[in-house]
Amino acid sequence: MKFGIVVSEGPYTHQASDSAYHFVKAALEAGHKVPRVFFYHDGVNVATSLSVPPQDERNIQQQWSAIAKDHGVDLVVCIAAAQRRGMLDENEAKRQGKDAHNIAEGFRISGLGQLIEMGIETDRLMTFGD
Amino acid sequence: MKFGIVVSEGPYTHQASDSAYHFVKAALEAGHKVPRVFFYHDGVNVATSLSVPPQDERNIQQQWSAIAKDHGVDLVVCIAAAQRRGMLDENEAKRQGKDAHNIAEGFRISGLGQLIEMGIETDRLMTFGD
Amino acid sequence: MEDDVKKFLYVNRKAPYGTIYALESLEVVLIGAAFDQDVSLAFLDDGVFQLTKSQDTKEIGVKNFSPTFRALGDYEVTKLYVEKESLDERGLTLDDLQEITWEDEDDDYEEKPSIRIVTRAEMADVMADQDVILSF
Amino acid sequence: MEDDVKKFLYVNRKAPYGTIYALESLEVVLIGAAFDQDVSLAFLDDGVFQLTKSQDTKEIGVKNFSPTFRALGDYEVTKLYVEKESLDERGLTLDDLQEITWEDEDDDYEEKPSIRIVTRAEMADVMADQDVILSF
Amino acid sequence: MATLHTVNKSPFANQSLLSCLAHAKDGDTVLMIEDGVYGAASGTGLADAMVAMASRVALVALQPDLNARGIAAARLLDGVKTTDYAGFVELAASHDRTQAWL
Amino acid sequence: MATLHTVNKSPFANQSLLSCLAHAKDGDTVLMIEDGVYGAASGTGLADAMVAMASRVALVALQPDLNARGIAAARLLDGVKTTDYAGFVELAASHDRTQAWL
Repeated sequence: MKFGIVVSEGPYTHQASDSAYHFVKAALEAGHKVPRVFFYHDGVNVATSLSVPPQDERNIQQQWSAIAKDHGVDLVVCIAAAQRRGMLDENEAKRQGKDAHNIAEGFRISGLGQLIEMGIETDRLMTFGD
Repeated sequence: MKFGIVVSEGPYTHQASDSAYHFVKAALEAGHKVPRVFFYHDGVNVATSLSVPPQDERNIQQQWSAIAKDHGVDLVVCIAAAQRRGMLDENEAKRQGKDAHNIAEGFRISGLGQLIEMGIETDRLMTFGD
Repeated sequence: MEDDVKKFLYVNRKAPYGTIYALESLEVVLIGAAFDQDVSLAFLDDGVFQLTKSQDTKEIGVKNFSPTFRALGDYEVTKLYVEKESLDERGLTLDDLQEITWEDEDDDYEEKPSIRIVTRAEMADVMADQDVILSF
Repeated sequence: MEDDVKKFLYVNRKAPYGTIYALESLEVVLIGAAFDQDVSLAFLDDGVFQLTKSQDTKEIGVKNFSPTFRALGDYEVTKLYVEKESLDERGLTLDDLQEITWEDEDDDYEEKPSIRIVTRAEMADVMADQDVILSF
Repeated sequence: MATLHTVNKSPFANQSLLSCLAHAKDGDTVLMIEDGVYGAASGTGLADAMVAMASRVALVALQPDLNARGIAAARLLDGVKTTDYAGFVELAASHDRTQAWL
Repeated sequence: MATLHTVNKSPFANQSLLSCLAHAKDGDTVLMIEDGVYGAASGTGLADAMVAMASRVALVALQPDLNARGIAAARLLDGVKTTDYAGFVELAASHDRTQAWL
């Protein structure tokens, strides 16, 4: 079965991105497919390449990047939500005249259409938010 | 009278940083002093230099940077909360081996002691959060 | 499933302005309208506050997005289910909500109301009839 | 104000782990302890859940910070007010909470309990007796 | 020695306003801001409980937040006053402490 | 054609669990996760309302979240089942749709 996942809250502040991560891992382990995770609202902040959590805490961004690499999960960050909140990839940073970018490896920026497409093409949509 | 201000939520997602901004402006206009605003929890995200909100929306970071410049308000971003959430200034970025930094002009990163100090040295503490 | 058309429901349970969820929900609806799915919107609990008349955000400096609801008909989004019990608890009636209409091109472009007041039990039926539920 | 000592109250009204406020509140308390102010902590509403025994976060991958409450005595943070009505509504009693103590050096280092169960009216009195209230 | 309490959440979704009112002392002020202003409306399921409190504490709602949400003056509960940001600042200055019910 | 409802907020702070239960249809499953698991405890002010629902819908709580919050099996309401993340995935797969009550 194919699961589409929406993550609506940022890392550390809410448990949502952790719960989504554990759900995705369990789904993959059970042999299901998770073609895409869509990061919306403050969820876009999960993609930050600049997070430096304390040594004794999990690194939420790295957990997601690893799952993208190991299982080919498409991690999509909503561009409209990201722009408001200061999340830019290299192209966007150039286009906006910003001197830094902060989207971590394994994540890509794209539009809200990717969320709708995920809803159409998967069998179940799971939302983790607040 | 001296007001200390805590902002506990990020920009756009919650109204807290807007309410705090309007309160600070009104306090300054009434002749009060606002020596410091302390950004904690997701409030640290207000300091991002990479935000590109839609043209027809306010730019929350720029509003705060302007108030810092015009009225000498000390905008302090909690370092511990900022590190978790991917907010780094140039020094921190270097120290952590990160190739980008995203703290906007007018904001500075410092420790939680600055929050306690603000509580001691101001007459009233206002918290805007969720 | 007929012609790969899925039933999408956008569930709105939060008040506008205090948080951004209502605005960002509407942004999804506008984009989603291009995908030719069977779209409905549900407004219950504090979500009913999104549809009230006379919102004026000038003094809080936040964008007033309430007029956009009136444009939904142009996007062929014509089913806005609003829960009666949620209105009642908040002291609201249909008169407190914006008038939102759509033009029915199959019926001589007659203007028809998009808001459908439903009971809690009917709202539960609407929810149970969907393929995809997006929660805001 | 005696010797520039202010009364600081940290108000904890949220459950742990679902959101980070409880953990980041505790981080302020630990730093604040160095400032020689008169510090109290209030636990009411869902904040009382922060103090429960037997928290084990291994399977959710989030740091278990509940043992830190037992170290507060070493930081001379010795007044933890817990509201009885909040416990009652949640089916909890003092026995469900961790034992948190401090050593009274003025009383032959006797171990004394830090948790003080108070009624809602007493909690209101504690709140009204403060100079600075930090809300989490 | 009165306290200014601020509440910024809808009382229909969240318990903060009720908890605030249960802890406010006689003579305190409860200021509703942001989504908290929904608590200031009449004719709601919470109106009776709010009116019962209004004799003990001063209930105030922030006008800019009422306007944003389309809550007309005619819909306000009896006894609820309104203020703007300047008045909010004055309330904070004239009370001995402030407490945010987040 | 049943729905898996997820609730992640404490019912003592927020109305989401009650609204979810009021909309769930007979035969649906309500899964409590994150702070939502506080709704699964017995002896609380909400326990009676929860037990009354348990005959209509299946009430399930996520064990890892119960563990994190120190809610022992002995404290769970009669009729509440528990599951782990693998079971959560199975529930999502075996129901026809999922609805998150945020």
